[in-house]
Amino acid sequence: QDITVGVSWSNFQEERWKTDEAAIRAALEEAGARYISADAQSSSSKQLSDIESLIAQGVDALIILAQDSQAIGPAVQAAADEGIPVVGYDRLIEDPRAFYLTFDNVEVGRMQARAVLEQAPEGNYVMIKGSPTDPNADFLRGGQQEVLQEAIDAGRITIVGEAYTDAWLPANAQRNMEQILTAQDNNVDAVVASNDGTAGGAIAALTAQGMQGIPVSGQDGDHAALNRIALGTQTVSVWKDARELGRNAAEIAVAMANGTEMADIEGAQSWTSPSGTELTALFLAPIPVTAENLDVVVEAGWITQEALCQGVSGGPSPCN
Amino acid sequence: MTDAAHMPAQRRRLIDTLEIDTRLLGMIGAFILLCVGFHLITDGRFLTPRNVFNLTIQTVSVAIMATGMVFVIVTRHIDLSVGALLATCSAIMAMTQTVFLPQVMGIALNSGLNAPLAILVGLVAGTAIGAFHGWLVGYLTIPAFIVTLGGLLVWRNVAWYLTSGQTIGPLDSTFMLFGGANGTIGETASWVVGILAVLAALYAQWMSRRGKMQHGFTVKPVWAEMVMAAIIAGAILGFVATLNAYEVPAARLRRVFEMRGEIMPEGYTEGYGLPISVLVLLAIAIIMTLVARRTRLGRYIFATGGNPEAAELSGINTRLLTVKVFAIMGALCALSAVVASARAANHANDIGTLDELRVIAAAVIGGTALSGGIGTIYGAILGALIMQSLQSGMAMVGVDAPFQNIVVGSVLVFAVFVDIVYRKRTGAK
Amino acid sequence: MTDAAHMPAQRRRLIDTLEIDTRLLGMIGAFILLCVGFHLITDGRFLTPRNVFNLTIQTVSVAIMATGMVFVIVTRHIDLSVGALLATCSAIMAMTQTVFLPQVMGIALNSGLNAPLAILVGLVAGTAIGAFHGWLVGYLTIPAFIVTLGGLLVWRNVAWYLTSGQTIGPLDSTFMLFGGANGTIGETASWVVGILAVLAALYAQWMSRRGKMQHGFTVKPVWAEMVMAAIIAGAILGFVATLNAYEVPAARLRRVFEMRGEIMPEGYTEGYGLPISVLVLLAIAIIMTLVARRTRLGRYIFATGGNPEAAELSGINTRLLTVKVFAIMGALCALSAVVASARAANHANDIGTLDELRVIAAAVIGGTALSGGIGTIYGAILGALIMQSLQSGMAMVGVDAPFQNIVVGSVLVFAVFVDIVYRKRTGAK
Amino acid sequence: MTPLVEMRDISIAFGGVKAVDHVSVDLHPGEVVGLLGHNGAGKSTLIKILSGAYQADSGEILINGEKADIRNPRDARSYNIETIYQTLALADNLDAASNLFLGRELTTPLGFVDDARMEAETRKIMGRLNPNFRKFAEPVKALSGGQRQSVAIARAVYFNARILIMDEPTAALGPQETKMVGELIDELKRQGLGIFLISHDIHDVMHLCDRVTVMKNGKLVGTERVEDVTEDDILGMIILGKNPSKAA
Amino acid sequence: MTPLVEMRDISIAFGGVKAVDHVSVDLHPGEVVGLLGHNGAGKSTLIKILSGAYQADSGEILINGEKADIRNPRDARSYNIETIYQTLALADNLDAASNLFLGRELTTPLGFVDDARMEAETRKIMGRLNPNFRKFAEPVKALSGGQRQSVAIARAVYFNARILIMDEPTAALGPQETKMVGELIDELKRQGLGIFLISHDIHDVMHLCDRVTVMKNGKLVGTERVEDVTEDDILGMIILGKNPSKAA
Ligand SMILES: Nc1ncnc2c1ncn2[C@@H]1O[C@H](COP(=O)(O)OP(=O)(O)OP(=O)(O)O)[C@@H](O)[C@H]1O
Ligand SMILES: Nc1ncnc2c1ncn2[C@@H]1O[C@H](COP(=O)(O)OP(=O)(O)OP(=O)(O)O)[C@@H](O)[C@H]1O
Ligand SMILES: O[C@@H]1[C@@H](O)[C@H](O)OC[C@H]1O
Ligand SMILES: [Mg+2]
Ligand SMILES: [Mg+2]
Repeated sequence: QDITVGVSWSNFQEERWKTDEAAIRAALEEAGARYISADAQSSSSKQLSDIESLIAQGVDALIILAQDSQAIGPAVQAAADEGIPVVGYDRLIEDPRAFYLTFDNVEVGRMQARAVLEQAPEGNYVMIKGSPTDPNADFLRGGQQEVLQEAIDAGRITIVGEAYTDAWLPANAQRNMEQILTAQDNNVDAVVASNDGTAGGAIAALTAQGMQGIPVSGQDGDHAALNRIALGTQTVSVWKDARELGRNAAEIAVAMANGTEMADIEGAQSWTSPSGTELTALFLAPIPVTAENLDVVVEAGWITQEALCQGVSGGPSPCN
Repeated sequence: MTDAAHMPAQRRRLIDTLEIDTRLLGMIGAFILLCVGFHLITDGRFLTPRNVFNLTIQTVSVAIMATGMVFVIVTRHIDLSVGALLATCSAIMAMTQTVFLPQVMGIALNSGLNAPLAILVGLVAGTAIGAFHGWLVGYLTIPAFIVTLGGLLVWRNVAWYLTSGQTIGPLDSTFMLFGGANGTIGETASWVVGILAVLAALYAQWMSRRGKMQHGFTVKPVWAEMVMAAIIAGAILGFVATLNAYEVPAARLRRVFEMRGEIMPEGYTEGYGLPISVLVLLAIAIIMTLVARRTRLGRYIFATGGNPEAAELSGINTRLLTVKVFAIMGALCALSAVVASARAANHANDIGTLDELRVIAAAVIGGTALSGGIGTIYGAILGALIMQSLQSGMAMVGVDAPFQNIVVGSVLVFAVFVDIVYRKRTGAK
Repeated sequence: MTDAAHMPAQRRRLIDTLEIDTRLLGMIGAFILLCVGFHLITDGRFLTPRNVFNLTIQTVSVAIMATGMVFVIVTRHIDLSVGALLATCSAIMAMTQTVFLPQVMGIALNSGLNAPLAILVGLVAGTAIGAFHGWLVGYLTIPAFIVTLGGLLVWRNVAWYLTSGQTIGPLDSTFMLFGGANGTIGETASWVVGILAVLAALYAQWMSRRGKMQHGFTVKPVWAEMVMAAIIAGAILGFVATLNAYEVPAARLRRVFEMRGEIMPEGYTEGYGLPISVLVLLAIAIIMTLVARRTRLGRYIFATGGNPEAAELSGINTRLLTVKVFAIMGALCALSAVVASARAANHANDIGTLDELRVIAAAVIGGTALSGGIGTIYGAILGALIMQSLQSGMAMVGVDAPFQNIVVGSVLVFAVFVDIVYRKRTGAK
Repeated sequence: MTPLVEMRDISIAFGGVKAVDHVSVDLHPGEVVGLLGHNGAGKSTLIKILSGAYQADSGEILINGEKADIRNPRDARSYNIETIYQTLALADNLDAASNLFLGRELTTPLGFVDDARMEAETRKIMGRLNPNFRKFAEPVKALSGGQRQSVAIARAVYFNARILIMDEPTAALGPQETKMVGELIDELKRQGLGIFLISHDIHDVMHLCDRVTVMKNGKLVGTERVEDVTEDDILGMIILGKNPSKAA
Repeated sequence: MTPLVEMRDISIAFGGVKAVDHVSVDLHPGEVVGLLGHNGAGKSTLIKILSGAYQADSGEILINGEKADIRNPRDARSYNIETIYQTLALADNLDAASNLFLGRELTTPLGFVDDARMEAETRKIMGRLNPNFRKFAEPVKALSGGQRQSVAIARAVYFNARILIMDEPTAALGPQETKMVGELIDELKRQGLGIFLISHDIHDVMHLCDRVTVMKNGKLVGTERVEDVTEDDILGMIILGKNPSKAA
């Protein structure tokens, strides 16, 4: 029969979501299902309206990239009332009726810190956090802290500057970085930035001081960031292969629409959220992309070698 | 003077006799066109009871604030802070019900007094902040654009501090009744409300006619009054019928029965009826319209918009008036915060983001002139409804979000353009 | 008439003789106070050559647009779309240099014609879009608030479409010279520019004095002219000296030498000097000030702001004037886009977000009256500098972003309040 | 007899310019006092202090011999001072009735404004003042200069003022309307009102006023009973700033 | 002789109200034509059509016998038509000199505006028109009603107009200033200008004008040579709308 899957996106501001969308679309097409979607444009209340509208259009399953893990509750409730299965996409939805499919954000934070710590086992650290209004920012920061804690306690590293980045804007990250560098007289040895956009801002500030090359983290595998890794100005971009995530989401949604129970989804496990909700979840492994494993992204077709290696000579594989 | 007064053209005559506001007619026409258009494109999915219900509750929060924005703009001001103020009020109410009342006052979540007290606190805060804005504008004569631009920066971040950036919820269950689908009054009560509304409308119409006749002014012919009455009654009852026709999903009914410890009878169905949030909006629409047209406050608001200096010289305390206008706006933001956070069942950090643009756009599409002195409450509500329909409709058709914004932006400009052309045609050169 | 003219109080006399704008003096005073405050809190890190350099380049993008916003606001309009327009121009230029020129025209990235052509395309696009806004406002008489609110929605999303939401970069290396630290003219050239600027200022001062004397008006005493000249020269050369004192970090120098295949001599140092972006800003400041004060266009802009109807009746083509004002704004947005994207070394999707608020705030803090007819270019630039110092200073002190916003919002309101009090004191009741 | 109004030693300056400079005038019930002077002499400014639009920098105002504290137009109204401003001060977007009753709307027992009654009253008043007037339902911005002035006059005289200030009330009026305003002034005077009349028409002033006060460059030149002076005397006061009675 | 201006069969309506209804007037060089009528008769509207502020719904304008296409104030200026508007039309935030030269600034050889020269010129002109005038450096909003009117008059007469429209130019002026405007009109007339003068002061009109045109309710009542009629005839035309010459 004809299955329609509705996808509610929280926004398309960050570069990655268009890739996620393409993956979901492709997988649904393959399964012979119809794709419809709505974009909440970073508004949790618009997302509620979007989902109501998707339900009104008669979807058989929902995939939700939640703007807000809690405020999405009424939407999940409405779906449940109509007997529509829900896949919580990438971000947590605190509701046992939603299947949780994600890369763990706290883990992303850990990976960022780990990669940076490996390069700079001691010294002065700067933490460029995400938007103060995005809960993910604090999850990431939490994961980062876990990894760094020991080195901090041992006095090997010191956090000399820390700033939220209003609205995740690279320009704000750049200004904050400049001010921290000035305040510290450039005595900075590593930057833990929470995503690739803010990393770009921080690196622009470092470049102005001729300091590019010190460890800087990011996430999302933005093309510009991967290029920076090839150039050696960024250390790591934690890559949450959006296409994997998208494909899985589509398959799970179709399966559930066909009546498959959550627990019967391949690889599904039971998982308890930090606030104690018992969920059925499937975790995909994020991949920290560094100069050592840059080939991964090209092989996966995520980025062309040409784009990855633009302006790079004698860099790491595959740019050598 | 003989030929100075033209004979009106034939097709204008009916409208003239009915004394219908042609601008309103135009807006309603555009709205209907829009809805029918979407209905056709979506293969009949747009004008279903269910989607009408959705549209109505989605519109409420912005529409409530838009009525207040009419007063603000009519007095030649602007309020860019409404979204941020909504967030602060929402944060205050969320913290009151989940932290302050249970922990300090011993009034637990979901206990009787929790919601009323929280709403009261929110209303007081919203009114106070609004009044403070009004004081800065009226007494310190700082332009409203600046005061509320500052307010936008301040209040959004105050809200963040109040909750430490956390989403707060779930909220009190009584509180959540204001959220839309969670709080409807059911079929029977809806009919009762509908019929009462029709009676009230007819009474008002009759009183107005009597008043005119008493002073010997000309009145519409009786048949014209009857036609108008029929249209009004039809619209009200049709709306109620539509909302009643949207049935509560079986799963949800089952849950309700279960909670009551009963078992749902086979084949049982129930319509949603009027949502409480919509009733709140209607009540506000009526009150604000009365204020605008029938009270001194309203008269002074329009006079001040027309010529602030003249109003002042006429003995109107325009400074205090400004405080009142912004206080009303603040109170409405708080009410809107109740509806919006109840709908989300949580206070989320980003609540109300960009609402200032939506609210201003609704008022302006509804015919409120930014140069002051002109505007109607029903126009603003209709404006909010048109914007919401446009967005929902496009989302339903599957238009890309960036493209949706492009359309909304263009429609905003176009709507105002049409309004300007209309005013030029009928009014001054 | 004898005692109608008061003797000015003693302390006012010096200022009167020097004919210094006391408002400017006040703003500079506030700015200095702010800087000294931060300097003390940050243990002497704020007023270092390095931070002055930072502040200057951080300010450029907003300041460029703020000069255009002065004209827009003076003519009683507003432009809410500048941030979005900046994004569209930036997207166009980024796509032109990385895709269109290399792939269609065969002009590779980092080759000679790439940057100039890309900038040209951006400027044309910005001017055209601005002119279109102006046409909607001037000829179709749609309020600017609406046109540019619509523009805000439209252009941000057009930018998104142009790049499919991707971050585009790295950009052309010549293009990136406009970004600030990546493009400075070095110590010697900076001194040359500084001295030329001083000479030009002195010449202008002398010409103005001569003009007045020719028509027999009273002029300042010679000593007063000398004092003014000394202050101006001191300010210009002091600024150059400061930027020259900021030395290029050794790591960066070493890299530059390496790229040239040389080895850096031991103990070699070099000062940054004037950034190209700052030169661009200064050029714009001078041109815009000349336009405002010394051209018909400028005169008409202020006349229209003072009384649009009177301007029209005086034979000024106020519609075309509106088009010009918005076209200038558009061109400046494009220039700003060059600076902003060159600074970030990339075009990112969200470039320019909320810049409209910063730009308007800068103009208004700088004394531009939202009611029209009043405003200065230097005020707007100083306004941008004050806002930026406030934000950078707080970032340096380590104030949280939400709290920074609260402070900025409050300062905005307070600054305008002080301005209003000042105007009341000196001007009409 | 204590005068109805006494303005004593009033001064006000705008950013250094003394628009009114130690001026004293008074007004008795049933009296019309003309205020004359060249353009910019300070006439409008002086009476705006009485009507509460400006606050004097120094000096005092006595009403019925008692010190009055007039800080804004509302205070002035509470002393039954009504003003016809040179700029008319109408809300352009409202109709004649709303303007006429602005700030003092008639209300129904429930407290709502009673538009029907206000329009009916307005028709009555305007019928007496300007029988040609027809445009009751339109916003006053659609009226001609003179029509607007009629509305402003009607507003000031309707509410049982005791003190009436008229700042060039007939400047924009046609000859017929001007004549009617003259008759109105005579009528109000008989009813015991005190009236300050600012006008440039010396002929009118001599005809309507009991006394004239002349100002020049913000200062008082002098006050004379019209019986005691000729038109030329007054002209001399205005132009030369000299008081003929003292010269004589 | 072809007239300087002929307005033929002009009509204009504002949202249904015919403000000017098939009116024809003409004007010869060196002639002053008075426009009279009650408030709201349509005088200002009629001349605003000539000055380009409004566009007529029907009718045509001939200048020197040739059809003129006047769509906006710029077009009017190109025909050397200058207007003193009833509302003065000054930019309140600019000083007298900037207002006087607005739209026709004097410039330096480099194309920059030459403020010093404009101020010097302004001092000369205002010295002739209103010797009391001192406020050259202030924005005109700080001027009194009459001072503002002086500036508006100065602006219209400075630029070698051939056709001058004066809409109640002396309404706010003092007697001395009014007299000077009268002299100015005589002077300009001698120079061969054609002048339309709107005024409510019949006395003035009889004194200054060669012919008078009377309007009532938007319609033309008639045009008469002042030698042929008395003040009372004119009053009759204004009030009753009847043409005495025809009645006679
Ligand atoms: N709001 C104001 N700001 C600054 N100066 C003002 C203001 N109002 C009036 N003035 C100045 O005060 C003086 C007196 O003005 P006022 O309007 O009282 O004159 P007036 O006697 O009424 O003149 P007119 O006969 O022209 O109406 C003038 O020099 C004028 O420039
Ligand atoms: N912009 C406008 N919109 C609507 N109606 C107008 C407009 N301007 C003038 N009118 C109407 O046109 C008619 C003529 O007005 P106009 O100003 O020409 O009269 P006038 O003869 O100049 O009167 P006054 O002597 O009072 O200045 C009036 O009835 C007026 O209400
Ligand atoms: O991937 C990131 C996402 O997790 C966060 O919520 O928003 C910013 C993105 O970069
Ligand atoms: Mg006056
Ligand atoms: Mg007129």
